[in-house]
Amino acid sequence: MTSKTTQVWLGAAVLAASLVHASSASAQEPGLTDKTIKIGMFSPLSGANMAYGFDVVNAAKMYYDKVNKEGGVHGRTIELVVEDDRCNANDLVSAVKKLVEQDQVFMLNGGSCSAAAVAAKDYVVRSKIPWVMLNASADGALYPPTDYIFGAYSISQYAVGGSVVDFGKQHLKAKKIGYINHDDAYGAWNLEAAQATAKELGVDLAVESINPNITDVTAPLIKLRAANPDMIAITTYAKPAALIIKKAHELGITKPIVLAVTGTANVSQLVDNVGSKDALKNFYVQDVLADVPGGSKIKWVYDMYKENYPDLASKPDHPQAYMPYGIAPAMSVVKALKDAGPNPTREKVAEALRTQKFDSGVMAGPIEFGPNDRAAQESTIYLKFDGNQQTLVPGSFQSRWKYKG
Amino acid sequence: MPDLLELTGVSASYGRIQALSEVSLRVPEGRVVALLGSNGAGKTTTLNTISRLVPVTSGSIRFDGKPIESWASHQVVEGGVVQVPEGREVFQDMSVCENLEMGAYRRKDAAAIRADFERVLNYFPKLRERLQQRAGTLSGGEQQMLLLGRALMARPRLLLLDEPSLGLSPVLVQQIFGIIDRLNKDGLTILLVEQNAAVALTCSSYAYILENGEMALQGASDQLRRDDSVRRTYLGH
Amino acid sequence: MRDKTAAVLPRSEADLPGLSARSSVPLGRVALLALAVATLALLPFAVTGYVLYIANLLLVFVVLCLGLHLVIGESGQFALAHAAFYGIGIYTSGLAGNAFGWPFPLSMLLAGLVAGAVGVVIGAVALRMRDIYLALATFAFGEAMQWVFLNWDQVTGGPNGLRISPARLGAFEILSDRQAYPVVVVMTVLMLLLTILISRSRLGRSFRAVRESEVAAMAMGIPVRRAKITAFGLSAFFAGVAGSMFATFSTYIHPDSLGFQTTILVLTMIVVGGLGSIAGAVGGAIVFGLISEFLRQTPSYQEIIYGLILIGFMMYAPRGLFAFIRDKVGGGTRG
Amino acid sequence: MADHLLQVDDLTVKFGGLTAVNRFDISVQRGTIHALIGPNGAGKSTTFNCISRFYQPTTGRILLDGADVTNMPASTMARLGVARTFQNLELFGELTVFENVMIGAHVHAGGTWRNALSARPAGVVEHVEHLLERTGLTPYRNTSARNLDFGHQKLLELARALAIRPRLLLLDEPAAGLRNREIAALDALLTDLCRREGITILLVEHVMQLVMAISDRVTVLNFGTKIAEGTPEEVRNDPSVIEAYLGQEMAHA
Amino acid sequence: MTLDVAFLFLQQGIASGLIVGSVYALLALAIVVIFKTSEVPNFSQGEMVMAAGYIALYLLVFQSLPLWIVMPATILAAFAGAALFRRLILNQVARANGSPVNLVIATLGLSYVLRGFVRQTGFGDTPRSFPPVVEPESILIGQASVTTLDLVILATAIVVMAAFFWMFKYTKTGRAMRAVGMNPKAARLVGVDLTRIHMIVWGLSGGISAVAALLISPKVLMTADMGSIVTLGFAAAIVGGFTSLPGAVVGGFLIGIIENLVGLFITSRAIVLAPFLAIMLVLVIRPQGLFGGRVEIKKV
Repeated sequence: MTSKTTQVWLGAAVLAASLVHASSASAQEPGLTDKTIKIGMFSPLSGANMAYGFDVVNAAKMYYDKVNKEGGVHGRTIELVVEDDRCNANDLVSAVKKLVEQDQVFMLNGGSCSAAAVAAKDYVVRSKIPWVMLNASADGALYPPTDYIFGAYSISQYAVGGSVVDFGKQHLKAKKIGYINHDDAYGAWNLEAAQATAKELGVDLAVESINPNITDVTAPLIKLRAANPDMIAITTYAKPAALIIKKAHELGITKPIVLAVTGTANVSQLVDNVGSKDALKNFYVQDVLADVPGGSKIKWVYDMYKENYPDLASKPDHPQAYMPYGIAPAMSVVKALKDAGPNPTREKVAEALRTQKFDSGVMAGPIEFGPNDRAAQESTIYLKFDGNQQTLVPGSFQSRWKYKG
Repeated sequence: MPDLLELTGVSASYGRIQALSEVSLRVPEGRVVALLGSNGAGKTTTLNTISRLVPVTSGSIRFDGKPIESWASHQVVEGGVVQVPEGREVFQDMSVCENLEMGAYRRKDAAAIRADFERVLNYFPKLRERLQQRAGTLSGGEQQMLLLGRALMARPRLLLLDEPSLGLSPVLVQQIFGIIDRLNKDGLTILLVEQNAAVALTCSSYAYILENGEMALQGASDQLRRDDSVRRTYLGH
Repeated sequence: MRDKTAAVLPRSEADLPGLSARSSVPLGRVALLALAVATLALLPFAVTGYVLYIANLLLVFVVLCLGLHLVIGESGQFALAHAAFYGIGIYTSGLAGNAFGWPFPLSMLLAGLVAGAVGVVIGAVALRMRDIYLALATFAFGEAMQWVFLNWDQVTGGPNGLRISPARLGAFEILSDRQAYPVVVVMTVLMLLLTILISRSRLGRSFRAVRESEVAAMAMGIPVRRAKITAFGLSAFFAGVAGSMFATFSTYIHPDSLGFQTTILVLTMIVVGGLGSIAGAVGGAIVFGLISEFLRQTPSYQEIIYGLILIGFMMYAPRGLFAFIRDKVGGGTRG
Repeated sequence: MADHLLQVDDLTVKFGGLTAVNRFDISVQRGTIHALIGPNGAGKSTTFNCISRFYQPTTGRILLDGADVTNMPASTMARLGVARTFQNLELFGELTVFENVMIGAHVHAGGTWRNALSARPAGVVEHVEHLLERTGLTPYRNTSARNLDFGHQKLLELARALAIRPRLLLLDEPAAGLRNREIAALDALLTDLCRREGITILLVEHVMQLVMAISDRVTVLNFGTKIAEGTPEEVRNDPSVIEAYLGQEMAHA
Repeated sequence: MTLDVAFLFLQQGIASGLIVGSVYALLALAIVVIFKTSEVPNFSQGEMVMAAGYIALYLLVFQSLPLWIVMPATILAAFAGAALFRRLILNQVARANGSPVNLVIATLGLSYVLRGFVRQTGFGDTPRSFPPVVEPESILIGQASVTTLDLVILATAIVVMAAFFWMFKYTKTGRAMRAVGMNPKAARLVGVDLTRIHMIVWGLSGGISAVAALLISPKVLMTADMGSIVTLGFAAAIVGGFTSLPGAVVGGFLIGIIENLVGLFITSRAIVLAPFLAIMLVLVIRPQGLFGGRVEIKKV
């Protein structure tokens, strides 16, 4: 019967292949040649959450392109392998494993979904591969700090929640804050910091946690109104945020509303969705970019996008709101590769990252890591927004939450 | 007299089970023809192939000279062949009135429908008393009358009657067959499926007996009534 | 539902590879089995850890499919809470390892038993209903369980997810997919054998009897309700074990992956493979799992392609992949 | 008393307002074939379903070998040695002929886990093969039940019921839809089961040829009430029976 | 919680519950009408709502057509799309193997296709809404705060439901639908064309979905995933009995109110859980739902 010979043949081929494989792997640092350096990217490129990652990847890609055009890093061009992680833990892990083991990338630059990204934590640490996240906050993977994982380039969720409370206390003189967050990982992290900050500043928090898919926000708002807070802080995604602001207006709540960066994706659409500028009479948004979207400081990013992706740019909703967040992580990767010298190893790059500090010009604050800190960006600014104009509130506001390891 | 309905060599099957093999029968216009046989002999299947609920594997069905074996069920009804199914196949949660109106589903002649509605209620005065009652709450005999009435509302040329006496008391059976007789006298052609051989043979002019999906016996009804083999089929003599 | 599911099920015993009651087992089937064994055995020597991760995941789905096969395929009960039992399995074995440092074979057993016990309790309530109502009740239970996973912070880590410490046996720790692979394979084979055993046994026959005709089953002395609950419990047990298998190579679990989507994925797998046959359950899991992984490479159109595949299957291969291949290749050799 | 394997006292069944069976009694003597006949809709099947415990009677008592089984669940009846067939065939359609009969043999495989998980419990398979042989189904052993022709399906139901090794066999229209040749074979088989193996049989039947040939005793129901009982000969000549069946006119023909 | 507050919560919970509940009721109606006539729980119902919403959005915002054209056009498009899906796809699935699970999976397939398609257009990312029919002004009813838009939504939903019930009860086609649901065989015997009725039923379900989409998108905002709102329609349908149209409506209002009361009196976190608990409770206590039909004894 032929199947037997086929098996033997198959077995031999398989064995040979695995040997070849093993020898090539041990030669030098994976993903590295004299001319190229291979970087693995992953992010949701499809499905429900593609808005969190698709254009963020595109932004990073165009930045790498620019670096390559300018001669690369120490003479090496950056090669990218991009995988779809579907914003889901199992798929993200399989993307990461494919990049590391199959594509043999030198390092990782990916992740836009926090809960999913945490799933790869142990694997990355065990494999000792430097991993620079994209716009995932993934505080679950950043705390406790590890030697290889770097993230929160847009902002740490802890910073988000804490700073909103700080802003409320310092700028709006609030003694009691109505706080609406999600019942997911994002929500849990920012609430933890908000509570820590509130405790330190002597502020009362009335918390309503809601599901991100909520369709009727009447109940939580009525309860908050009954608690009679001095301001309302919203740390939800854009959709619930719009619903809440609108409903708050309908319910006659006139207290200041502060919307965290998680919900500010598209402020002009927010105005449309809220439906009435009256609802925004006493309204502040938190921001983590160096300027308002499309503002002069970061205009170059949008121009670059139009130049690189003319087809996409002509589609509605593109570039997606989080697009500029892809720049800072790419800068961080390039800088770490530069700092690691002409003969980089994964260890050297991770080393460089651990003490990295630079100003991206895109994000509100500097990108900065420290001995006990793997969250890159913790600064926020606040803008008063009346539906047309955004006016910067002077000063910066900080979370009081500190990792206690 | 021309045949209104003619089945020639009709076979049908459920899955791989042959339900009918090579069944042929003729129903002349204006007559009552009975189709007899014991449980499971294929009587209902025969009606269902005519009503196009069961596909025909071979053979032809002609109605008024036209082949109808490839028609859809609603076309057959529109053509004038209407079945009164066995059992309690009324629209349970509709009123009696609605059930009757459903009978005229394929008709558009509003005035004639109204006239037929009256005609049906004259045939079945019981139904007039219960026009707004839910059909599911009617007694067995009333449901049977409703079924007949519903079929009449379609203005059939050929009525396929499936076991109208099933589960009815003798008085009711007599009533139903009285109505069948009247309908026939009024010019309606009827193919009658029955287990109750006596009544069926009384009110029909010609009869077929099915056994195991095959035509076993046929003949004029009054002849069959005297035939010993019929007696044997029903009493085991 | 007026059309009984039973009507779509292919002949069961003759469909099991190597289990045909006929004495002459077709050569092609032996070859296929040999190829499967060889592939499983040689895989770790041939491929990267990534492929092994995919293999591990697929095998977990194979066991999930076997479990759903027992309740839907064998006993004809439309239960839609599989992801919940899977989740119970993951959390149970994860916690047994994390908190008590149990050796993994023990936590696997525990995971199966806990899930199975919950299954029996839920089954006892839900199986008072049939068809669509059973499906909807179990669906609601599944959603409620996902909420529990998300909100019972002290136990499940809630929205932060749960880090699962490496599975251990004495001093040996499973730290990679390569190390986990043999365990996963052995468990899959064990569960497959258990399924075959159940299916061929009196128990399996009573499940199928209930599926085909409850009244006849009753007349044959089969306590129908108990049979249904047993099938439900076994199915949950399988899902629990699948969860514990997942916990051997995965380091993290988040409630997001334990929703209705996962149940539907498993259901789709067994329907696409061919409802009612073990081969269909196994094949459906592998084929559909691979399709899903390959689709990851074509991000922008994958939802559309995925949807079209489902519709296409239902239009042109309604009895599943294997029946389709058999019809096309075998040219109707079966009588 | 003791020679009555089955005794039904004062059985009444009401569905909603309809009285399907009214104060019905029947006693089936051990080792006999007893037929229950009557025109369509007479209440035979309802009575039958009460005895096999699929319907709950409104009032009345059912005794099996002297023991009250009026409130037994249907699935327990098999264990008590009562097997039944169905009027409209309730086979396990997708399962093979062999499996169908194996399921009938379930009650004899014992309750242990080992037996539950064993594919071929000792002794049972032989018995099943024997039954297949006896009903002439051996050639179709691995065919799905739904792919059999009607006659074989009927036989399969019978074989499946016999696998229970019943004391009392309840047959709901076993001859319906059978060809003459098949009815003759059934006749022989049932007679053999009763005379040689001592299985008591209660059958509901329309095919009089069979009823008259094999029954020891016949009970006639019409409109839910017993109208006659006796030997086949007595019943056949009972005017009320003839009227019920053939109608008034033909009764006098 | 003081008694005053509790009373306020109660009023607001019922008012808001009735308003969202009216939309859930519409969705439940769309689900039940299909289930009643073909015994298929339509898993693509949510995506039908979503797709209709995006058609309206496209016409209104991107083609700048006036509302009085957009509304009928959207409803018509949804009607046609759903009817065609039934005719071209499901008919073939039913012919190939009429098992309900196959039909269900085919509808699941449609849901993926529709979602993928909307994302492909680029509209699916940012939550959007189109201008509401009326400017929402706040009104107090008792102590409960609602808006003019809310009242318009409630009124429209009630009018649509009434029209639907009228059609179901008094028109020939409506009667045929009921007939098919009660007894498909008898329906065929009086000459009902099943294929046509199924198409119309799906079309109607699509049309109702479109109305629901037009009503709710100003309230819940549109994303490619907004179809998940139909889960609440399913919950409403189940609570009502799944085969009962009045049940669907009552179920819708109940779910809306329960959701709000749970949110107000227990915790906002449990809002999403409330419908499922309601389902389980109803099914355990009264398996056929509040308005479900009798459970028939199988004849042997």
